[in-house]
Amino acid sequence: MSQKLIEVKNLKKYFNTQKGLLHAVDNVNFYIHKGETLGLVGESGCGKSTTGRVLLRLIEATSGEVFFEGKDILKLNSSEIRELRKEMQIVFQDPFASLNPRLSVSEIIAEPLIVNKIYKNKADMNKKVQSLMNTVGLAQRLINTYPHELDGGRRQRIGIARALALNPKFIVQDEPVSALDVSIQAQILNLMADLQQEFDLTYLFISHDLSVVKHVSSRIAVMYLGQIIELSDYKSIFTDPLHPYTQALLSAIPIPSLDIKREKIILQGDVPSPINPPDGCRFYGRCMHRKDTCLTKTPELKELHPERFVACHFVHNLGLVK
Amino acid sequence: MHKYIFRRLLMLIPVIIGVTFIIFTMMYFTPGDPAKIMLGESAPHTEVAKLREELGLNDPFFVQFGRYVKNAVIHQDIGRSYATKRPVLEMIITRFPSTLKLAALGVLVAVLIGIPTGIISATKQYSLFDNIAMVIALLGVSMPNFWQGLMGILIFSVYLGWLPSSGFNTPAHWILPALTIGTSTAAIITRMTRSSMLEVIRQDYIRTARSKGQVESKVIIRHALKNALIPIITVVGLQFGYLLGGAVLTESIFAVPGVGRLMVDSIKARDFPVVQGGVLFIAITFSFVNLIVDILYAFVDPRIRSQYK
Amino acid sequence: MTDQLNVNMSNEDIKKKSTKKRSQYLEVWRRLKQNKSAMVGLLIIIILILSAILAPFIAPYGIDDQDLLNTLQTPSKDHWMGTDNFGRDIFSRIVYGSIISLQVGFISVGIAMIVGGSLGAIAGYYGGKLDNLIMRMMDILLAIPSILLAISIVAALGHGLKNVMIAVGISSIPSYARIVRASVLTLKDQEFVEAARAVGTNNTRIILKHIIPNSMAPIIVQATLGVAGAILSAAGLSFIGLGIQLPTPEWGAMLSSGRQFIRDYPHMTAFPGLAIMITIFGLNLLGDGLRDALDPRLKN
Amino acid sequence: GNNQSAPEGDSGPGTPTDKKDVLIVGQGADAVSLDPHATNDQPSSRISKQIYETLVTQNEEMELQPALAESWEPIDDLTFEFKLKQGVKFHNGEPFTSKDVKFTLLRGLDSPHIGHIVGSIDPNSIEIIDDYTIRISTKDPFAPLLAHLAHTATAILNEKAVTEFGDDYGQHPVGTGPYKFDSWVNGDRVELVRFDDYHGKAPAIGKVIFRNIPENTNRTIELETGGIDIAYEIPPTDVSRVESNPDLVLQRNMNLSTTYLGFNCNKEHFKDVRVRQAINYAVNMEAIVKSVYKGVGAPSKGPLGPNVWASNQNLTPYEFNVEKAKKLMAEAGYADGFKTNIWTNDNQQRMDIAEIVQNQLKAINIDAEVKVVEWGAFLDGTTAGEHDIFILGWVTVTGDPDYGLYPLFHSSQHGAGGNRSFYVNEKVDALLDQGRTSVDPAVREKAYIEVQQIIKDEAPWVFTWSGEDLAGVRSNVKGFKQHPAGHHKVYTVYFE
Amino acid sequence: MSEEKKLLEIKNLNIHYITHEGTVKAVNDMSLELKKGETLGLVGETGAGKTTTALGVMQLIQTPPGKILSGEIIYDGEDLLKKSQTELRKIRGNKISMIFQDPMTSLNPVLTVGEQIAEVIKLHQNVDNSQATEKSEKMLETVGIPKSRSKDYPHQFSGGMKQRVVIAIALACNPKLLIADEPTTALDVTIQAQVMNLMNKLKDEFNTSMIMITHDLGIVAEVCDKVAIMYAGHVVEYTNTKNLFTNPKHPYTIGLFNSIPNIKDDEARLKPIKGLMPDPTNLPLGCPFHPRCPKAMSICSQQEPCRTEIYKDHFVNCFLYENVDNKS
Ligand SMILES: Nc1ncnc2c1ncn2[C@@H]1O[C@H](COP(=O)(O)OP(=O)(O)OP(=O)(O)O)[C@@H](O)[C@H]1O
Ligand SMILES: Nc1ncnc2c1ncn2[C@@H]1O[C@H](COP(=O)(O)OP(=O)(O)OP(=O)(O)O)[C@@H](O)[C@H]1O
Ligand SMILES: [Mg+2]
Ligand SMILES: [Mg+2]
Repeated sequence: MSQKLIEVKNLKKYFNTQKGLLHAVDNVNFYIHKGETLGLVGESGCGKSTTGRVLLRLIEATSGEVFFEGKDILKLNSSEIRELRKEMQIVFQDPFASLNPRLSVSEIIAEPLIVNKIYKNKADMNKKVQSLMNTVGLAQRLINTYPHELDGGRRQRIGIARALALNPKFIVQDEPVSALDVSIQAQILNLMADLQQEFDLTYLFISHDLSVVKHVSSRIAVMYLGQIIELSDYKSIFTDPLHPYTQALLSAIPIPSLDIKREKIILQGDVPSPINPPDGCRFYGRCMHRKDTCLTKTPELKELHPERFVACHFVHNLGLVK
Repeated sequence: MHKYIFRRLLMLIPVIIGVTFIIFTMMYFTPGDPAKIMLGESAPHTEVAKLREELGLNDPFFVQFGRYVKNAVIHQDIGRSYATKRPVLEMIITRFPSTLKLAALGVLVAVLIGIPTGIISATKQYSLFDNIAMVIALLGVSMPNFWQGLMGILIFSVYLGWLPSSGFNTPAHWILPALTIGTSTAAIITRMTRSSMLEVIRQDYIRTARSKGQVESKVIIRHALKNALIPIITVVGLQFGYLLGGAVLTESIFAVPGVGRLMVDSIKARDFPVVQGGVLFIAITFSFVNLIVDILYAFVDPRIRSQYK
Repeated sequence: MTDQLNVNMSNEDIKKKSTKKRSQYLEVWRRLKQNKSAMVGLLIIIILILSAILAPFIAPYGIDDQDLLNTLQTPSKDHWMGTDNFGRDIFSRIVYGSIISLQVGFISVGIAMIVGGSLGAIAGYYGGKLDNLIMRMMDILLAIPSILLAISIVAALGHGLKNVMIAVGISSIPSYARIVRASVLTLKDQEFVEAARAVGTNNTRIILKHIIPNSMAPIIVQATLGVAGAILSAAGLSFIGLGIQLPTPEWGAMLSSGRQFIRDYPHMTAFPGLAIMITIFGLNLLGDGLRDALDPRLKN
Repeated sequence: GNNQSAPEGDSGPGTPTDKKDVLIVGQGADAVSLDPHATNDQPSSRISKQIYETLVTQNEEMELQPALAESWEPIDDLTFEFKLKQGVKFHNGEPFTSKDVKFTLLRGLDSPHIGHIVGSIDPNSIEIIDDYTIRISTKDPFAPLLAHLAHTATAILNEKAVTEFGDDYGQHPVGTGPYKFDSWVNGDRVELVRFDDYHGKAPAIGKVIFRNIPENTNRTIELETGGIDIAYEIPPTDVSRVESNPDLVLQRNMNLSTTYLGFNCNKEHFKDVRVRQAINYAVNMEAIVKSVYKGVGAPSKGPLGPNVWASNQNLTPYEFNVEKAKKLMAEAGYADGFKTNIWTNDNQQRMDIAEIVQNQLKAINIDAEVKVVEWGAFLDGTTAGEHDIFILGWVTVTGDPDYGLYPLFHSSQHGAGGNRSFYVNEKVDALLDQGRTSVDPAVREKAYIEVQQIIKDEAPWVFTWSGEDLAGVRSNVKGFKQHPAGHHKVYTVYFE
Repeated sequence: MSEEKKLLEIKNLNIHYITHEGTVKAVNDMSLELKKGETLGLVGETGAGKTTTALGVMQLIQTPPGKILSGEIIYDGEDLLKKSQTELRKIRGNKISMIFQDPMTSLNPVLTVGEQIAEVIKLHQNVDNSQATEKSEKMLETVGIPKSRSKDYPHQFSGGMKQRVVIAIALACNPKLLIADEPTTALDVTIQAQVMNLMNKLKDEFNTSMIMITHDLGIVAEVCDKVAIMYAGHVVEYTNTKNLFTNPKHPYTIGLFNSIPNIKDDEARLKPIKGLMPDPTNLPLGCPFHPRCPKAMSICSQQEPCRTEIYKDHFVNCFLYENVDNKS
């Protein structure tokens, strides 16, 4: 468990927009152990997907380093990236938008095999497609159907089969279940857990649904406005959140149970714009513990205990840490 | 907003340069010698050569182009017509009012017919009115303009004697050409209005308006129409822009002294300076119309307004 | 391991679906079939195409059977649409003319679609400077009056079907470039394109296999309407004397040569005019129907 | 300035007019320039004719008459002396003197546009004797000089006005004619008003408007509806309509124009006179003219129109005889015909002719492709001799056979000069030279009659059509008479 | 349940969408009731018919393709289905208001938020323009937006603020009944908490009854007094919130609870409901849930179960309970 498959250092991704420089990912550091699932949660637009995409070099980082099995993949040239694609894959949020509506199920799953010229003959390839469909629980009969004829759960299975086609070691799961109904969501989550076991996969699991993230992850990173503000094993985040934002986030989740009556932390205000964000703590405007220092000094993500990271100036002072 | 307009105008420069160069090249390499055309079938070689010399047509391509650009930039002079010897700018400017009037009236007619028809068609989708309106609109698009114009003259000038058949100097003269242009443009506008309205009335905020208890007519006018206006403005602008380039066929049928006919005549006569100036003028008016359309967008849609700042 | 149960579940459901239509195009076709006016349009076009193909069997006379003794006859049993100023049978010429007009329409649209479409796809997909360059070029092309373009082409290459098609085709390149570019712009940020890139697909394949097929809807619509426009443009060119080679029975040319007789022998313009109108009417009906059928939002 | 005129006759039908003092003339194109030296197009000349005067003039019967020159006499083979009319004023108030004549001719000689009209004059020999006497010499003997001086292109300008307006003179014409220029709405109309100091008979109508109505059908309609008083160039299809309308009068006059089908004698097939003759036999020109021109004008009998002086109307035409044609083709070795092309510009009648000729040539196995070529390219191509057969027209404006034959058949005029059939015949050249240089009308006439016979026999052309001018006139318009050269006087017109 | 005055009573409501693809039976034989001040949760997965029910009450079903086939919607003693459009317009936005699912698209992008709130006030209250503007500004402040922003356009607001504007519109005329169609689904958790908090406050303040449509059982637990669970157009279980959470009865309801990852305890695997939602145009015969039901019996595929009251105020549509004695 201790071997780091991915290590991200000072990763930045800024977008040039009409209104200014958008700090989508701003100095992010984390690593993922081989075989584990790192959950990444945060509110809409905080930079989760961007992080995932930069990791796969689907978009180019502004600066920083991403090590995959020890080599910095941000320095690879385009043919090396192509090789990398076999190792790292992604499953997208929207099972409808992520499948080309003009291609049939088998064509979609075969695409990675074709473009990477994995098989010389068609029969072998078809066999592989069939076995992939079996793996993700898609009936053979669907081989010639088109995405729009299928429901969301099956579509997401196609996306997963496509990601598995090249036998990757690492898969970014970008909100793979948030478009699905709860009953289907559970099916897909179970499938992904099974695949992880079977193929020894490592996941970066992106979601804004904390209960889902908690269910699948070994460790969880909480993002706010382009930065990771807390990172820890899944238990401590829930039992013992340190960052004021994490606390608010957790308290805000509606829990489907009548027993637990919690005091909710209702934050004031909205998530500020990521365009030219001010110095200092980005949570400042909504934080109930804010102090003047927070306005000027950006808190670093510090390792309080082993594997327990938080970015807040006042974790100790607030008595938040036991 | 000012900045935005300024930036847009700045973007005109490469287009103008490109247009100038391309037209120049095209005219240069298109067969047909302006001197020969001007002198006609009876001109002796010597005279043709003399005229070519006079017009500077014997110079190499880049010398001619350079001279043109130099005069245009330094002396703000885009030359004189080979044929009439008039300043090109003056020729275009005297022709422009008719073209502008024709375009504006045509578009006005089109808008007055097209938008209400489109709205009713959309709100009563698949009704009898909708079907009839669509058939008429389609016929409007399908009818060749010049045919429609000739028919109009025959009916309204010759048989009924209500309207003059050609010329463009009194309001009575404007009616037929404006209708000719207007009806075919109306068809396009009707169709655009209809599909744009259809799209808008399916939007959630229309449902919101209804859920407030708003009456249907107000839902359509106040909530739907303004949102549907953007694509409508776009086609209106586009059509207006095209028409400002001169509706050649309509102009020649109704003997309207417009830019379109000037262009065709000049092209046929290889009157390079006029063609060159005319195309530039058209390109610039077109860009201005586009700019106005974009500014109108901003008036209609606050989202676009905020982008221009 | 996985929830095999799901797979077996609602089998009937899937069977029903998979025995149903396979591709989206069939789906579109099904929707189109329900649109009566589109079907009328399609029928018109089919009849035209058939009459174009079968012209030698349908037309009672040849295209250039002159009879200077029987000029300008009004419609009769022998000449359903009368004869023209050379005594030729107008009906036969219209039947033969459908080949020409359809050819003008389809080929010039084809030219515009291929050239404009490729330019638009490249501009939209690669963006940046290339996009700017291509689109400014399109602006310039748009600024050049199509008549100038036509005259230049006709003057340089001569009169004739081919050159009219080139002229009309070139002048409508910008509109295709714009449409394709717009739809490529929306498509290229779609997740399925990103997914293709994620599995290592190169740009050419992405454009050809993933983007172009998905941007067909607006192109098809524009093309059907464009065919109509092209036929009208060609007719307009004939009107200012830049038409097709004589004695080719192009409808626009027939219309414009009948113009001098419009007061005494309106049948000479009425029939070709009507032919143009019906064709364009049909194409527009079809185009509108396709627009509705291809746009899932308008479906209900 | 067009606003005040609008209610007077231009606002469409139904406008009451008490006393009509505006004459509106519709023609098919706008004038290009009213500087006679800057252009040579018919619409411009038609307007210039009312503004300017020439030294001599030709009446509607093509007889020479005094105009600004009261009298003239030949001094020698090369020189004429003109006595000028006194007390003539230009529109700008300047008096007319021989200085203006010299200035005008020199300026004209400089202009490429009218070289073919004034080219024969020797610029160094224009001699001012006194204010009202001037001598003009040609470089070589040039018999048709007087006819050329009657051409509107030699209208007399005023030096002061020309220098004053410079490049813009074309829009500010100043002449000595009965009407002076008032305003010009480009592309639409030119307006003229009566010149009160005119030295001749003052015109009856105060204002003349020349309107540009490009569509033929429309001109007739405008005439019918009263929008215009005179319509030039009534199309053949409207002849009966105008004739049968009691409000209108159709004036028909043969003019000086001819339309012809020419062979490019440089081309393989057409080097052989038998082929040219065969085509002459194979084409039923009679029928073509009837079908295309609907009885307007007449089939041509020879290269010159009937009202050109010394026109040979006694040539026996080639009859329509396909058998004979076939025989000639066979003799020439083309029994199986050949492929060729017919060039025409986009003039409707010429295209029609081409279409029928193409059809008729099938009978002798000639497969002709009709090439409708845009005017500019047509001139280029035919100058360069790219064509096989072509259709074109010619107007012998001066009414002198020299003008109607020399450019078209003299071997020095190949290509641009007018001889687009690239016809060469030494005998013809010699006779044409003789006709041009001899001052004896009898000698000239004989030469021209002979030339026409040779041309007919050698058949570089298929003679096609002699033109006729059709003007529609509202019946209250009197005093209008068409001029064979096309520039009709309107200052003699009055309303009844 | 019947002692207090009922504000709304839906009886045997059937709504279908008739399309080219087939007929969607979106709402089938639905009966529900709501008392003053009460909040009813309407829970179900996508396509269960929640929005259709709400639009049915508002009489805003798009026709065609939608059609209310039969049933009664009794509001304040009067059947809405029998009312004319003019009468309905007086009720809509005034006595019954609706908050739509997606705040991003529910506001008209070209009108200022102030105008949009003022519109509903002008429609139902006898006020002039300036009073309406004043009231709309007050309403904005009530939902926590400074009144200075009333001249702004929707695109200038964040998602949470837009939803608050929508709430302001809905509450502007103190409606007696508020229908909230997944009012927070499009929002982030922390923002959702803000909005829910606000809604609860306002509901208490105005003493409004509410139908809360959601697929989130967590929200139900927080705000609802009673709940109707919908599946494929049918209400399958209908009871108060306490019963639902402590003693769910219908196999679908139970399956739903099992599918949700539990934030409290760890579990290795979820226990999803097998299979998928049926094709809405082609619902299975019998109980619509039977193909997915782990306890399906042969009767389930033949007959539709009736509503059975297994305890007081606890209704289930399932054959498992049909023969159980009501009292037990
Ligand atoms: N291509 C782009 N150009 C400009 N800005 C972008 C681009 N992609 C993303 N952004 C911006 O970057 C920020 C982070 O976006 P990202 O998609 O990573 O967020 P996210 O956490 O995945 O949000 P969500 O939960 O909504 O998916 C957002 O503000 C977004 O608007
Ligand atoms: N305008 C319509 N035309 C045709 N079918 C419709 C229409 N609106 C809804 N439906 C169908 O009616 C059924 C119920 O839809 P409804 O919108 O009420 O579901 P819902 O429970 O609100 O779902 P969601 O959670 O997705 O909002 C669905 O099968 C839907 O496809
Ligand atoms: Mg995301
Ligand atoms: Mg819904």
